[in-house]
Amino acid sequence: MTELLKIENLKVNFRTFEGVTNVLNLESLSVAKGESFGLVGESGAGKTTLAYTILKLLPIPPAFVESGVINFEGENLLKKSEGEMQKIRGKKVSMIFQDPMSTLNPVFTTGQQITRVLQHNQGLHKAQAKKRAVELMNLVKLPDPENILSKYPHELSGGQRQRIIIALAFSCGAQFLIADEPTRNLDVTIQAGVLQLIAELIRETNVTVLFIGNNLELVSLICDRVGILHRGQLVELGSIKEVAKHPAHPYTLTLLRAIPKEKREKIDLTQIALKAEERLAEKGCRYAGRCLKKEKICLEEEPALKHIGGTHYIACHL
Amino acid sequence: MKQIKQVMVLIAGLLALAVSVTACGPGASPTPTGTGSPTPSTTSMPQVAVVALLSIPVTDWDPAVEFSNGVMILHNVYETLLRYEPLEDTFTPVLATDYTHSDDGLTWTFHIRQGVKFHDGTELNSEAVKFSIERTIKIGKGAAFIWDPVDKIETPDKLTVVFKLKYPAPMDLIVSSAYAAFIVSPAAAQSNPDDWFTQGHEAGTGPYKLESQKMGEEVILTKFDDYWKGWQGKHFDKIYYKKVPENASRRQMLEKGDADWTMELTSEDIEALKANPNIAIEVNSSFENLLGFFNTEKEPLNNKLVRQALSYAFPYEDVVKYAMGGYAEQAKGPVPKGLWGHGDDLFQYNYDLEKAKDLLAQAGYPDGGLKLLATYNSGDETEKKVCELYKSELAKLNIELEIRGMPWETQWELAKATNPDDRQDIFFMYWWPDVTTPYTYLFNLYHSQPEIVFNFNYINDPELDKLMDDANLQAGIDRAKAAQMFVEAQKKIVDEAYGLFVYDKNYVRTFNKSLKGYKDNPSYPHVIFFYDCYRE
Amino acid sequence: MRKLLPVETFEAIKPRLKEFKLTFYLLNRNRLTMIAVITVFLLVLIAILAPLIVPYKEHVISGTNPQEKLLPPSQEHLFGTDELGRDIFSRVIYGTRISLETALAAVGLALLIGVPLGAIAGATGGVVDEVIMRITDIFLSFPPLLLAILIAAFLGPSLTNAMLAIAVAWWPWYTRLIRGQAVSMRERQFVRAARAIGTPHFKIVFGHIVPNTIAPVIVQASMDLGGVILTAASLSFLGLGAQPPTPEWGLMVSTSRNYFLNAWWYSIFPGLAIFITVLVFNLVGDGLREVLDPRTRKY
Amino acid sequence: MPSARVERKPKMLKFILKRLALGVLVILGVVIVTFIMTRVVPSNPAAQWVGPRATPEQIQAAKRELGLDQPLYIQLGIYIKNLFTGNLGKSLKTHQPVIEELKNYLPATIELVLLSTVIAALIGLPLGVISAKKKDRWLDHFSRFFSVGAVSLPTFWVGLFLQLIFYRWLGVLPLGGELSTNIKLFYQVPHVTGFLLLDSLITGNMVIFKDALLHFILPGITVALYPIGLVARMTRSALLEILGEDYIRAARSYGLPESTVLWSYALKNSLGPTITVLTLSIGYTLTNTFLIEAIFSWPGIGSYIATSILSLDYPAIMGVTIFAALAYVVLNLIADIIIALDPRVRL
Repeated sequence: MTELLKIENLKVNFRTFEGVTNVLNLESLSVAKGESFGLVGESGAGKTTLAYTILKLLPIPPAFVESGVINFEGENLLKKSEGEMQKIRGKKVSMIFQDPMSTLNPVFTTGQQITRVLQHNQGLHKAQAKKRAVELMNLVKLPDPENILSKYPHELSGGQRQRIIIALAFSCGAQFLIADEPTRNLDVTIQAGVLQLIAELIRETNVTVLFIGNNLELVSLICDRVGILHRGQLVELGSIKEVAKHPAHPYTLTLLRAIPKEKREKIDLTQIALKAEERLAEKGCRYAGRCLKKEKICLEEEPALKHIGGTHYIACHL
Repeated sequence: MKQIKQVMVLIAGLLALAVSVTACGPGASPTPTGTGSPTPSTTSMPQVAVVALLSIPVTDWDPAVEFSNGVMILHNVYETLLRYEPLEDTFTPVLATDYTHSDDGLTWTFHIRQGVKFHDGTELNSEAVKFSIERTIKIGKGAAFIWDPVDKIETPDKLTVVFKLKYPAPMDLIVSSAYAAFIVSPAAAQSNPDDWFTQGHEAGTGPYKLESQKMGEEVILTKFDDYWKGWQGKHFDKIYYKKVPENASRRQMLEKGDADWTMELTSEDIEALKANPNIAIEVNSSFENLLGFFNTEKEPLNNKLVRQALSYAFPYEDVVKYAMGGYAEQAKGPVPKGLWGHGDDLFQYNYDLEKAKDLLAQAGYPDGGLKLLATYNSGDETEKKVCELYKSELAKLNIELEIRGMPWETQWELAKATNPDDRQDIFFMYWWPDVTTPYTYLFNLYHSQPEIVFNFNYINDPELDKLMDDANLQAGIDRAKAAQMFVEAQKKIVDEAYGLFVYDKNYVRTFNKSLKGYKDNPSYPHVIFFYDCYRE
Repeated sequence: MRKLLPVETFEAIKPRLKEFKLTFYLLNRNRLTMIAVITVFLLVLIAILAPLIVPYKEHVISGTNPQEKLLPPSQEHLFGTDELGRDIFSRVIYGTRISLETALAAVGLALLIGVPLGAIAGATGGVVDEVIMRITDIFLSFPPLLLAILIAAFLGPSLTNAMLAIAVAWWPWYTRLIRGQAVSMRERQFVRAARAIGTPHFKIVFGHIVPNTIAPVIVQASMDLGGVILTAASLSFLGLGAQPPTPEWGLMVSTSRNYFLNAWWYSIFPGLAIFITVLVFNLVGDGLREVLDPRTRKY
Repeated sequence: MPSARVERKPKMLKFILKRLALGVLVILGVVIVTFIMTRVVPSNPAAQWVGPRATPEQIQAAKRELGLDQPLYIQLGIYIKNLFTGNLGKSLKTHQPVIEELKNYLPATIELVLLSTVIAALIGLPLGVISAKKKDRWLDHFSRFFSVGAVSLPTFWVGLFLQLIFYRWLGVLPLGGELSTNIKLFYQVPHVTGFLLLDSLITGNMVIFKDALLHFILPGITVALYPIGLVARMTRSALLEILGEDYIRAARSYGLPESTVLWSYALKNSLGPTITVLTLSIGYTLTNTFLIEAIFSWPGIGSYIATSILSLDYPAIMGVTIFAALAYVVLNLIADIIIALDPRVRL
């Protein structure tokens, strides 16, 4: 297996009024070609930041990359110029965004938006692009493509829009897809359909996926391997089986319990919620503040990822 | 990429246009007038004179109504029976060839010139004269009041007009008035609606007729081929009057040769223009003076001593020197120098702060402590300077002068307020003659009135009234005697210090040296009789 | 043209020290805005200290010195002298005070009219609201400068009247702004509570609603200062504002028109003073708007 | 699902009609407010009508002639009634019907205002885009300084110095007026629409067009300054808002080039507010001409109203005010319609 994406020592910070805050601190993470890798964590954990960092779409300022390497096909994306990135975005790496409501430009019809991307990325003529757009609509199982393509985003439902966004992500044959909680803002009733569509498309196109979610169960439907992200750090990493069946990190345990469907224990939501005022500790484990099992060492030393068997890693002193 | 290109092309095109247009600018646009080159007709260049005016060219095109600077133009389009030459005290016959009057001054007979044509082609006769004057009286606007002495007008024959008067009056001066004495074509007036003139039409006998105009902006006159004096010799073919409200713009136009004649430049501008070899500067006396009026119905200026003190506190020399650039003379009484009835021996207050202090102490204000309000016509730079200089002197007497530049209308209404305490304390105003007689100054400004019009001293002195009225009646009979009587009246006004007699103004004429034949006539303020002018 | 901040902008603005600090921090990000902020403080300082720092104090009140008229800039007269020999530097410096005073007074008065009307309209609703807001609409359909010119002309020219005129042209903006706030405030808990315990309407409006809605209006008003200063200068330029010999900038530019061909310094310094003052106020206003508007606010 | 766009049309019409009705009401309010303002001021229109040095008898006669002896509400009623027939009364000073004077002066001003607005859009828009793109960088500082500066400049002062530089020192541009004297006197100036530049262009009279264009440059720039700044500021702030939107990030993620993102994706979104501001700024520009037309001897409504106000010529003042308010209301309506045409806004 070759590594398509390899991240090393990546540190992304935000400069704010209160000072510099670290939002992403990844020692090492790699995604192999053809693999579907899931990234799970609560909101604010830095999942979307990672996605934007890979595509170099971070708002700078206030964000800035302190250090690190993101190798894609062996080339460091962080060293690429804006022009070079334009050749990568959409064509090699594409992304599905979480909010279908705000991802499409409200003043162009969906058709205009798709054909423009096609014309630019694949050098198609207008007519060709239109034809291809219709095909894409069929691909994402949207009925009556011509009608949909002539509409403005606000005239479509959330599910329809998300399907168009998916179509856009798959439109130019990217080898690497970042799906950022693609079903998060959809009605529960249509979540399944959209998810199924994504899963099918992934299978058909054999694309490498970085799938972001806040729900381990959901992620496990698509992914082979999963990483648990907590406050910018990977706390657990392993195959779906390993992590879902044998969660080792206390945070993962909490996350699993937080899935309402399971209803195994009473959930203490206050434990999950990350308070804005909560400051990162100067040292020690970032989870220590909320960890029910913390010990003295947790407050003093930052744990590193350690191998606990198979492909399973956790970052915990215990 | 496409969009950015489009925008760039657009901007580039715009810039190119601007550059190309400016690049060929100097040749095309500000060419010296009249002498200039690029015109379609190549045979003989029409001679054009350009006048840059301060305000709108003609306020009301009806010659019976116009009572402002529009007469500058109307005097080239219309004519009066006589033209007065005040400096020689003679009359030039215009539409009338000669005239006589009875000894009692009640009957005046004018003989009308033969063969004069109106611009509409009809001929001038005594009926036309009668019609014009009666029309003016009937409309009753503007300066129509000058005809007040007229009882009736008779036309014994086609070329004779007889005025029968209610009381003796100098009809020769009245018919040569700068305002409301124009003769119009009855045919044109009768065959058109009442506001035909006002709408911008004319039917006069003058050397020039109206070619075109943009109301309120500009007027183009062109020569009237059938003018009774004929067109031998050098004359202008067209006159172009244009409103240019900014002083600086008028000066710059004159300097660049874009204007031939302009008015009302500041003394600083005139000083600067002296160095320009292409510009002629002529200083002429005028009948316009600046007067200050004390509110004699209100504390503290109802006190003669205070009024005299304020008269002594006025910096006459500084005002003449710095506000007028020396183009004026301290006034002696209200009737300006050069006009008959001017009192050369009248007492003159001089700038003397010590004396002013003494008088104030006598009046009961040893430490000053007064607060006064002076108003002037806003936008008048000279009046403004006068007020500021005065304020600075009064401050030395511990008198606080508030200065308020007001639009004429509001200033006027303030002066007419029913309660004297609401009115201003000092009112600054220019006066110039309608009919060239001292009575226009004395009657309007110092005579008691049933309603306040221009008597901003609010004096009600029957004795003074009688002095003036008697003098006026005498004017229709014996002008020399009348002049004496007018001086007597002024003595009293000066002694009472009813107001400030600031200065008699000089008209400084600035014009292109190539403009010849121009002669100033103070009875016709700012009028250029273009028939007499030519370019050399 | 003014773009009013959206109402929700101000939900966050509470007069807390931290907010001030945060706002300052955000402003500080833009160097140009920061320079403007410093200049504004400097101008205020000049205005306060004007009587102490002008070299020719008599020239700002009544004194004249015509012998030295229209002298070019020199060591004695940094900005030269005017048509009556007065020191232009002294007059321009003192003019800062006049401009700032006039602008503050005009905006203050506009607030005094606009805020109660808007609060009453918003808090009362119904016919009262309709009537007040339709009147506001009428005043809003005059171009502000035209309205100010008209009123100044009708009241008669003076600095006080110019100030009144500007206030009359400006109040409807504040009425509209505060009404929007008051409407949302009307259904808030504490207002309902106050109403429930029988607090008189008057007291609810001025005791509860006005204090809780005033902050955004004050911010808006401070953004308007630049425009108000320019309007005041324009009125004076037309002869409808300050009266001579008041050292008001617009009046000085207006007068200088007659002399600027011979004395460029007479026009340039008061004109620059207007420009710089209005510019820095506008820059600060722009910066504030950007920082306070949640749509463009970025930490 | 029926197309939403078909549905919008009747709603749009209803919206416009409602706004029109409101506009008429507002104009009526403006008329009443102005009328009352003009009448409570101490002054004497009758005396103005007759002219200076009038006798009391003349003034009395004028009072009757002008209907000033009637009670105020009757005068107002008559005024409003006349208004509907397009009769705005006669100027107290020139005795001309005010409506004729407006017709006489308006074209020059409208031409000046509209053309300056076009210039403002052409310069202000790119300026704002660059500024937003380079936020907090030196190009942004420069552009912001320029655009905020443009709205902070006393236009009357700028006009004076432009004349000084381009007429007096460089001698490349005329001082003022619409046309040169020679052109006025010896050429047949076309009169089709009343707009000089347009007329000379459609009649193909390039000599006059060039001359008119030269005369337009200085007043045009002076008048355009304010809207340039306004458009640039508005474009900048609208773009800043939009550049932070998800769909911009998404567009970039699809690999679209920055120029397309900025000039097409973002700009089209910011066009709504920018055009609105541009439309409304016409109202401001109109009043700005009051200050500068006199400086440039521009034969428009601005210098007319300035002199009318200073001489308290009430019918003229009311005429211009009503026109300005009307223009304002109509422009507002246009701005609202533009916003309503935005596909995002559903009426």
